[in-house]
Amino acid sequence: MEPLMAVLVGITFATAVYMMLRRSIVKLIIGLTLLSNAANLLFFTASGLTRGAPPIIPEGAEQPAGAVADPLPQALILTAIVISFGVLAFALVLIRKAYQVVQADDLDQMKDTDT
Amino acid sequence: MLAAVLSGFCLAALVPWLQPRLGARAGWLFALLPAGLTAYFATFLPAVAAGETFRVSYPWVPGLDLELAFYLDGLALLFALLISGIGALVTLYASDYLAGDARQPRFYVLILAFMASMLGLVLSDNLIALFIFWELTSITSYLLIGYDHEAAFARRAALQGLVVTVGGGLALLAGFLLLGTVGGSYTLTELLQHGEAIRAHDYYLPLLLLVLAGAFTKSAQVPFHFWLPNAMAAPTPVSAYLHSATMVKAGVYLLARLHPALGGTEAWILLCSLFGGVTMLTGAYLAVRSTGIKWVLAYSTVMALGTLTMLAGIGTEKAMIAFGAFLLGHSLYKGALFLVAGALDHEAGTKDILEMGGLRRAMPITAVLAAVSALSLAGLPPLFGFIGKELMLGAVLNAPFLAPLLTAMAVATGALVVAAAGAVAVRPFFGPPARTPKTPHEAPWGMLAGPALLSALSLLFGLAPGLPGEGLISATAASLAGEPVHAHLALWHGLNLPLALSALAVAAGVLLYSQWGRVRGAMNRLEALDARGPEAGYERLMAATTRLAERLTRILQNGYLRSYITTTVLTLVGLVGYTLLTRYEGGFAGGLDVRFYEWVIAGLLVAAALFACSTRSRLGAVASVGVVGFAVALFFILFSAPDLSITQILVETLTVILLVLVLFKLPDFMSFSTPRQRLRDGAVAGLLGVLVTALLLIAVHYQFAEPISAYHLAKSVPLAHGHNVVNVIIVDYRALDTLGEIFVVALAAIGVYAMIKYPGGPGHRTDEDESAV
Amino acid sequence: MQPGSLILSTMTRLLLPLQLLFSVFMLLRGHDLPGGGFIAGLVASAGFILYLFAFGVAATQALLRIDPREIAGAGLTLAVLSALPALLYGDPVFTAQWWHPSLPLIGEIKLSSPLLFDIGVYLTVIGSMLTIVISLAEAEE
Amino acid sequence: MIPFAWNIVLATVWVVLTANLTLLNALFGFLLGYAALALVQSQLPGLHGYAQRVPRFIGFVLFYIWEMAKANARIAYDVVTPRCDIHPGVVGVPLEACSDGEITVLANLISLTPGTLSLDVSSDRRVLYIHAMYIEDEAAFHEEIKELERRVLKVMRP
Amino acid sequence: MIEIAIVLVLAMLCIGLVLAFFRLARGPRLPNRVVALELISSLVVGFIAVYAIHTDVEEFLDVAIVMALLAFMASVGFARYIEKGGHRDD
Amino acid sequence: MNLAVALPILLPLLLGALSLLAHRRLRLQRWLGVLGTGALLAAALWLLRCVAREGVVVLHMGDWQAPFGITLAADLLGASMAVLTGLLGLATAVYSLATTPRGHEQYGHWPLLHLLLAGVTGAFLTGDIFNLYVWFEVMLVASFALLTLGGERAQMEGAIKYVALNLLSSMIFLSALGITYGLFGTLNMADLAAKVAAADQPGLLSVLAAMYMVAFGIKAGAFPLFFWLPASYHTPPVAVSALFAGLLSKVGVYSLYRVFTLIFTHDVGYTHEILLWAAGLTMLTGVLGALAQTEIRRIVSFQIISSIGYMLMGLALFTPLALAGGMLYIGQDIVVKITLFLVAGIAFRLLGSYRLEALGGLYRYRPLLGVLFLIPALSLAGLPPLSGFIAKLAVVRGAIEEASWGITFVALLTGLLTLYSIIRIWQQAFWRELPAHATDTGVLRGERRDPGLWLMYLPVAVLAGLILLVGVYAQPFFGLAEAAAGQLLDPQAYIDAVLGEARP
Amino acid sequence: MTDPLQELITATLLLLGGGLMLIAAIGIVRLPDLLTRMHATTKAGTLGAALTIAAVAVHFADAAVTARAVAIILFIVLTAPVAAHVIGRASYFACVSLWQGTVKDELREHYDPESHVLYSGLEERDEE
Ligand code: NA
Ligand code: NA
Repeated sequence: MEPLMAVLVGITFATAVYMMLRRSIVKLIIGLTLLSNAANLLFFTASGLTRGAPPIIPEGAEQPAGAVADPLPQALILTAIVISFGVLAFALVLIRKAYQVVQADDLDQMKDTDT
Repeated sequence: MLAAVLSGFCLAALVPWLQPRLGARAGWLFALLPAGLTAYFATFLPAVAAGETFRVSYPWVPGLDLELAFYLDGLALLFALLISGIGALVTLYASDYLAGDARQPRFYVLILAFMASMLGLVLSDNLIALFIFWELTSITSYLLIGYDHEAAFARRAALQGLVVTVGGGLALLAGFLLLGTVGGSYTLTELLQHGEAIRAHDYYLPLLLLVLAGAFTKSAQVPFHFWLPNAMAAPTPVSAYLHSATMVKAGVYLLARLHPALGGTEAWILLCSLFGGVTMLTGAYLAVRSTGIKWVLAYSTVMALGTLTMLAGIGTEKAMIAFGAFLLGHSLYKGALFLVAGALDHEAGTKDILEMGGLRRAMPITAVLAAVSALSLAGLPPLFGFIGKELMLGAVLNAPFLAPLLTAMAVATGALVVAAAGAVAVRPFFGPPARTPKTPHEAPWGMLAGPALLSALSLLFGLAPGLPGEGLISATAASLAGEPVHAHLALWHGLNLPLALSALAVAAGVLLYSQWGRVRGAMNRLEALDARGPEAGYERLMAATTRLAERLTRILQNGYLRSYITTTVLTLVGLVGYTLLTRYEGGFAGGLDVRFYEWVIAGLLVAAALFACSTRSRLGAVASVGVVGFAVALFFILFSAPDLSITQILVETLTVILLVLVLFKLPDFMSFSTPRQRLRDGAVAGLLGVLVTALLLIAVHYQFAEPISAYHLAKSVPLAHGHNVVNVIIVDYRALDTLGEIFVVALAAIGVYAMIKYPGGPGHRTDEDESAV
Repeated sequence: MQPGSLILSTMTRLLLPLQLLFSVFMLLRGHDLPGGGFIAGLVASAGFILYLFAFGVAATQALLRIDPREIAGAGLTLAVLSALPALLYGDPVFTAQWWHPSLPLIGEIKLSSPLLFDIGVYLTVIGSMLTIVISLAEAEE
Repeated sequence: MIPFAWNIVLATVWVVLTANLTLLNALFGFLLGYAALALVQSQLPGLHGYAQRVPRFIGFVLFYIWEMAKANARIAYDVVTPRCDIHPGVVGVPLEACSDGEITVLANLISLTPGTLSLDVSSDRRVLYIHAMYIEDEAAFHEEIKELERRVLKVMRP
Repeated sequence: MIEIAIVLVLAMLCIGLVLAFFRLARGPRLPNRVVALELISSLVVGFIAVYAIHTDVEEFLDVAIVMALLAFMASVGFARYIEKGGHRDD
Repeated sequence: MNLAVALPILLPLLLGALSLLAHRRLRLQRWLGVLGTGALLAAALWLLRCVAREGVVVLHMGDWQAPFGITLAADLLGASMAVLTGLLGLATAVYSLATTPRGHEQYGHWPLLHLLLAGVTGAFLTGDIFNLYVWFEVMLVASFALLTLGGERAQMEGAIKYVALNLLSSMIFLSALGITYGLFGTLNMADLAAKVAAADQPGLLSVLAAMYMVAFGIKAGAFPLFFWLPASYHTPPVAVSALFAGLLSKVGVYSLYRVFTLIFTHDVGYTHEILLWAAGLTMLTGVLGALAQTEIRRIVSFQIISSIGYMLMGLALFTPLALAGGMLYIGQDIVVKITLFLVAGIAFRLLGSYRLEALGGLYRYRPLLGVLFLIPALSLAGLPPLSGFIAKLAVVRGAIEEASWGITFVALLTGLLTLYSIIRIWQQAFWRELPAHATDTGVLRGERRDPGLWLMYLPVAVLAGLILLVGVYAQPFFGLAEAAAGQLLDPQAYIDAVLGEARP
Repeated sequence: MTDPLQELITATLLLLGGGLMLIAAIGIVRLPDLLTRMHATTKAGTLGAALTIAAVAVHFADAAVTARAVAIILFIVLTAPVAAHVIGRASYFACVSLWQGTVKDELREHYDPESHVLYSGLEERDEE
C-alpha cells in the first residue's frame, strides 16, 4: 500500500504547488489547503500503515489485544492538522482582506512592498 | 601605559559633560592631557635610547588571543611622542580655530578619541588589539573629515576615506589572522622573532599582500592616494594632525613594525620600494599641480608617505636611519605648515594660493614660521628636513634593487617638492598684496604656538641632529632592523653624491617654481587623465556596485510570489534531489498490497485534486477540496486512525464553511497565465511530486529503530489511565504539543479578528507613513 | 440566510442542544475512545455556527452572552494552569494528577488534570472558532 | 412542558450514548441537557401534552416506513431502468398544522420521503411548497400529503 | 456470506463515489456540486459502517457519528452562500 | 526538578492568555506587557545561571522519561537565546508603550507579543523535534497576526508572501519530521542523535539533512530562500519590525545549529559544505539587496539576511572557534538589529518618514541619537570595538584557520559593503541638513516636547550600551560562546543529560 | 459472530443500504435537474447509510454499538431533511432552472424577490 500512497502524496504535493503558482489569490488558498493535506498524508504514510487496528486498548484490558497502529504519529498528525487548520483560517481571511485593500486578485499586482 | 592609552578615551567620554562647565577655554585644559602624555613618554627617552624596551599586558579576550599588550621601543616611542606632542598642540590650536563653533565638544571628543586610538595602535603588542585601534582611527577620522557634515563635499570625502581605509583594514585583518596562524602567535614581539619561519611559509606572499594592502590604503599609496587630499575637507587642525602627522603614518608605522618579520624578501623590497617610489613622485607632481594650500600640503604628504614606504622597503641600515629621520622631519614641518595654512584660512578667509599674496605684512610671524617649515620641506639646510632628505638619497643610491630608478625618482621628487614648498611659503607671503575674502591679520597666539614650536624644532634638530639622532632615531632604526643600530646624523656629510643630487634637485626646483604658472598649465592639460585615474575608478566601482545591487535585487526580490515559490521549490528539489541522486545508495519500497476500494479512494483523491487544479469554478474547487479531505479521512479510517479521521472531517467541514464565508467577498477564478507558464509551473510541481514520492518510498523502506510508541501503548492504561492512546498522548505524554497547538488556533483567531474588525480608513494608524507604497 | 426559513430555524433550536450535548460527550470520553477536547470543541462550534446561519450574528452573540475571545482566553488560561497542580505535589510541570473527590448523593467522581487540560482545549477551540466565524459573518452583513 | 420533555430526551440520549445507565450518569446527562437548553430557552415556545401519544406514534412509524419503502422502490426503479418516467413539479399544499414544530416535523418527513421535497413554507405559514417527482394526478398528490399531515398531527397533538 | 456482501457493498459504494464525484465535477453550478458532496458524505458513512463490520472495529463508528451530525453543515454553508447571492458561475 | 526550563515558556503563554482575557483593559495589558517581559528576562537569566552551573538542564514534561514524553533541555546556546528573547521582549514592550497605536493594543498587540515570545523561547528550549515544529508555528502565527495588525495595504501584500512561503517551509519541515519518525521512530533530539549515529546509511541521512536544511533555511532567510523577509519585515509598526528583525529568522538559524551539530554530523564534508555555500551567497545577496534600498527599514531588512550568512558560516565551518563566533554573532546581531529598527522608529517619530531622501538633520539636533545609531551600525559592519567585531573576528579567524579562502574573502567583502550600505543612512539621515520639504520638525528641534520619546530612547540606550559592553568587555560573552560551542561539538553530554538512565 | 440469522440480517441490510446508495449515485448522474437529483440523494442516500449503520448494530449485537448506531440514525434523520431543505430552497430561489419536463410550478409566482416574501395565495380570501 505504501508505494501507492507515496505516489498519491506526490501528486497531491504537485497539485498543491501548481495551484500556489497560479497568480489568483483564490487559487493560492486552494493550494495551501491541498498542501497541508499532502503533508499530513505524507507523515501518516511515512510512519507505516496498519489496517483495521486502531490504537485503542479494549475496556478492562491493560495492553492492546494484538498489533495495533502506531499511536504516536496519529497524535502528531492530529496536532499538525489542527495547526494547519488555524493557519489556513488565518490565511483565508488574509486573502480576503488583501483583496479588499488591493482590489485585485492578481498576485502579480501585489509586489509593491518588494521593489 | 594602559592608563596612558585609555585616558584619552576617558577624557573624550567626559567632554560632553565637561565642555559646558569649562566654557570657551576648555580646549586648553583638554590639551593638558596630551601634553602630560608627551612628558610621560619623554621620560622613557633615555632608557629607550639605551636600547631598553618595555612591555605590559592585560588579558582581554584570551579565547581570541586578544590581549591588551603594550610594547614600547624606539619606533613606538617616536610615534607616541609625535602623537601626544602634536596632539597637544592641535588641541590647543583648535580652541582658537574653532572658537564659537557649537560643535566644538564633538571635535574634542573625536580628536581625543583619535589620539588615544593612535597611541593604542603604535603601542600595541598584539596584532588584534593593533587592528582594533587601527579601525578606531579610521572611524574617528571619518567623523572628523565629515566634521562639516552639512556640506556634501565633506560627506563624500569622509565616506571615501572610510571606504578605502576600512576596505584596506579588512585586508589587513585577513593578513593579521594569516600572520597569527602562520606565526603561531598574535603577539608582535614574538612574531618579530620568528621572521625566518614566517618568510619561509607558503602563506607568506598572500599574507604580505594583504598586510601591504592595509598599510598602503591607510598610508595613501598610489593607487589609493586619492582619498587623502579629499580628506582635507576636515578642519585644518584635523588635517594637520590626522592627515599629515599621525593617522596616515599608521600604514608606514606598520611596515616599519613588521619589517623584522616580513621584510627583506625580494617581494617586500620590490613592492614597497616600487609603490613607495611611484607614490612619492606622484605626490610631488600633484602637489605642484595644486593651488589649494591644503591640497599642496596633502599631496606633499602623499610624497612623504611614499618616501617612507620606499625606505621601509629598501630596508638597509641606511634606509632605516633615513626612515626615522625623514619621519620625524616630516611630522614637524608638515604639522607646522598645516597649522599655518589653517591660520591663513582663518585670518584671510581663503585656502587658494592664487588668491593670496603679500600677506607677510599683515601676518609676519606666520610668514616666518611658514618659511622655516617650507625650507625644511624643501630639504634645505640647516633644517632637519635636509638631513632626512640627504639620508634618503643615500639610502636610495644603495638600494638592493632598482637603485638607479629609485634615485631618479627621488631627485625628480626633490625638485618638485622645492617648487611646492615655494608655492606654500613664498607665494602667499611675498609679491603684491592680493584682495582676500577677509581682512588679514595675525592669528591669535594659541594658533601660533603650535607652528612656532614645530618650526623651532625643525630648526633645532637641524642644527643639532645628534639631539634626536643618537638616541631616538637609532632606537627607531633598531626597531626596524630588529637589531641594534647606531645612527650618526649630521648636517654636513661631506661632498658626496647625495649632496650633488640634492643640489641638482634644488636648482631644478627653483626653476620649476619660477615657472610655476606655466608648469601648472602644462600639467593641467594632463588632467584629462584623471578621468581614468584611481579616484574615477573608485567612483565607477561604487556606482557599478550599486547598479549591480539594484539589478540583482530586482531580479531576485522581484515581488512575484510565484517566482519566490518556484525558486523555493526548485531549491528543495535541487538540493534534496541532488543529494538523493548522488549520495543515496539504498533501495526503494516496492510491492503493492492494495485492496480494490483503496484504489478507488486513491483515484478519487487524485481526481479531486486534479479537478481542483483545473476547474474554472471556485466553489467547484472548494467542493473538490472537500472531497480530497473526505478521501484523506477515509484513508485515516482504512489505516486505523479514527481520531484523525474525525478531526479531518470536522476540519474539512469547517474549512469549507470558512471558504464559503470568505469567497463571498472574493472574485472569480481568473486565469492569468499563458499555456507556456502553466506548462512550466506544471513541470516544477511535477518535479516536486516525483521527489516527494521518492522520499516516501525510501522512508517506508527503512526502519532503523523500533518506534518509541511501544512504551505509550504499554503504559497508557496503567500509568495514564486512558484507553485511547492517541488521546493520552495528546493530553498527557505530549501535552506540551497540544498546548502550543491551541495557542496557534487562538492566535489565528486573534489575527482574524483584528484583520476583519480593525477600523479602516486614514488616521487610524499613527505610526505608518507614505513609504508603504 | 433570508428571513423565514422556518424549517431551518426550528431544527436549529433542536439541533444546537443536541450538538452541545454530543460535544461534551466527545470531550469526556476522549481519554478512552475517539474524541477529546479539540474534536468536541469543533462539534460545539459547529452547533453555534448553525445557530449563526439560522438566526444571524446578533442572536448568536445574545445567546453566547460573553465575547468568544474571552472564552478562548479562559480556555488557554485553564490549559496552562492545568500544568501547574503537579508543582504542588512536587512533580514536574504537566504531570497528570488524579483526584477522586466524593460528592454527596453522587459518590466518587474521577477528576484529573488532563481532563482540565482537555476542557481548556475545548473552550479555546470554541472561542477561537466563534471569534473567526462571527467576525466573518459580521463583516458580511 | 416541552423543555422538560426535550430535557428528558437529551438525558436519555446521553445515557444511550455513554451506554452507562446509572443514576449518576443519568443525572449528569440531565444536568448537561439542562445547561444546553438553558442556553437556548429564550428561543423556545411552549408545547402541550405528550402522554398518550406513544401508541399513535408507533402506528405512525410503521405507516411512514411503508410509505418510504414504496417511494424508494419507485425511484429506484426509475433510476435503474433506461426510461425515466417522471413528472416533476412544485405544488403548494395548504397546511392544517400551525405551530413551528408541527410544520417542521411535517416538512422534514415529507423531505425524507423519496419523491417529495419541502422547498419552503409561505411567509404566513399557511402553504407548504413541495417539489415532487410524480405529479401525474395533482388531487391524489394533495390527498397523500394531507393524509401524512393528519397522521402527524394525531401523534403530535394531545 | 457476509464477506461476499461486504465486498459487494464496498464495490457499490466505490461506484457510488465515482458517480457522485462525476456529478460534483460536472456541475453544472454550485447546487449540483453541493448535492453531490452531500451524497459523498452519505457514501462515506456507509463506507465506514461496512469497514467497521469488515475489520470488527467498533470505534470506527464514532467517525460516522460525527459525520452524521455535522456533514450537513457544509451544505448549510453553501446554501447560505447561494442565498446571499454569491457568484452564480460557481 | 527544573522549573527553570519551563518557566520561560509557560510564563509568556500564561501572560498571553491573561492578556487575551483582559482584552478590554488596556492599562492592565500594558502592565502585564512590561512586567511580564521583565519576568521572562529574569526567568531566562535564572535558567542561564542554572545551565552555567550545572550543565545541560533538563525537564521531562509530565514526568515522562525521555524519549517518551516531551523533554525540555537547555544548554548554553538555548539558555542564552532565551535570555536574549527576554531582553528583546522587554525592550520592545517598553518601546511599544510609546509607539503602539491604541487600535493595535485593542486588537491584540499585547497577547500577540507574549505569545510570539513564548513561541520563540519554546523553540529554543525544547529537546523534541516535533515540539520544535509546534513552537515554530506558535511563533509564526503570532507573527502573522502582528504583521497584519492594522490592515494596511503594504502589510497585506507583505503578509501574503510571508504566510505562503512560511507555510511552505512548515510543510517541508513537517514532511521531514514524518520521514524522520518513519525511519527512526523517535522525536527526542538526543535520542534521535543516538539513533542516527547508529544508522549506517550516510547517503540517506544526507537526504534527510537536506530537507531540514531547506525547511530551516527558509525560516532563517538563507539564500535563495529569503524572499519573504524583505517583502514583509518593513510593513508593520516599527516595534514589531524590530522584534521580527531580532528574533524570527534567528530561530531558523538556531534550529540549523541544533540539528547540524547534534543530529546530522555524519558527513560534515558534504552537508556543511552546502551550508558554507549558502552562507557566502546569503551574505552577498543580502548586502547587495541592502545597497539597492533607500528606506531605512528595507536596508536593515536586507542586512538581516546578510548577517544570517555570517551565522551560517560559523556553523558551516564547524570548528570550535567558528561555532563560538557564529553563536556570538547570533546573539549580538539580535541586539544590533533590534536597536537599528528602534532608532529608525525614533527617526520616524521625529521626521515622519523612513525614506532616506526625506530625512536629515538628525545629527545636528539629536547628537545622542547619532551615537545610538552609530553603535549598532558600526557593530553591524563589524568594526571594533563593538560586539559585531568580536563575533566576526572569531568567524573569520575560524575560516582562515580552516583555509577556507573563498568564504573569508566573501565575508570580508560583505563587511565592507555592509559598512557602505549602513553608513549611507548616517550620511543621509544624520549628517545631511534637514531637508527643506521636511514638515513638522518641532519635536526634532526641541521646540515641542514629545512625552513618549524617553520611552523610545530608554531601550535603545540600554541595547546600544550592551553592544558596546560586549565589544569592550568581550571575554565573558565570548567565553560563554566558547563554552556553548564546546557543548555543541560534544553532544554526548547533552544526550546523556536528556536520556539519563533511560538509555539502552 | 456465528449466528447465521444474524449474518443474514447483516448481509441483507448491508446490501439493501449499499444498493440504495448506489441507486442514489446513479440517480444523481442520470436525473435531469437539480431538484429531481436531490430526490435520489437526500433520501436514498441517507436511507442507505442508515441501513448500513443498522447492519453494524446487528453485526456487533452490543449495547454500546447499538446505542451509537441509533444515535447515528437519529442524527441522519434529523439533519438530512434540513440539508435538503436549505439546498433545495436556496437553489430554487437562486433561479436554478428546472427541467423542461417539469409539469407545474406554483411557487415562482408567489415569490417576491424584492421583499423575499413568499405568499401563500390565500391572503386575498382573508381580506374578503
Ligand atoms: Na515505517
Ligand atoms: Na520507515
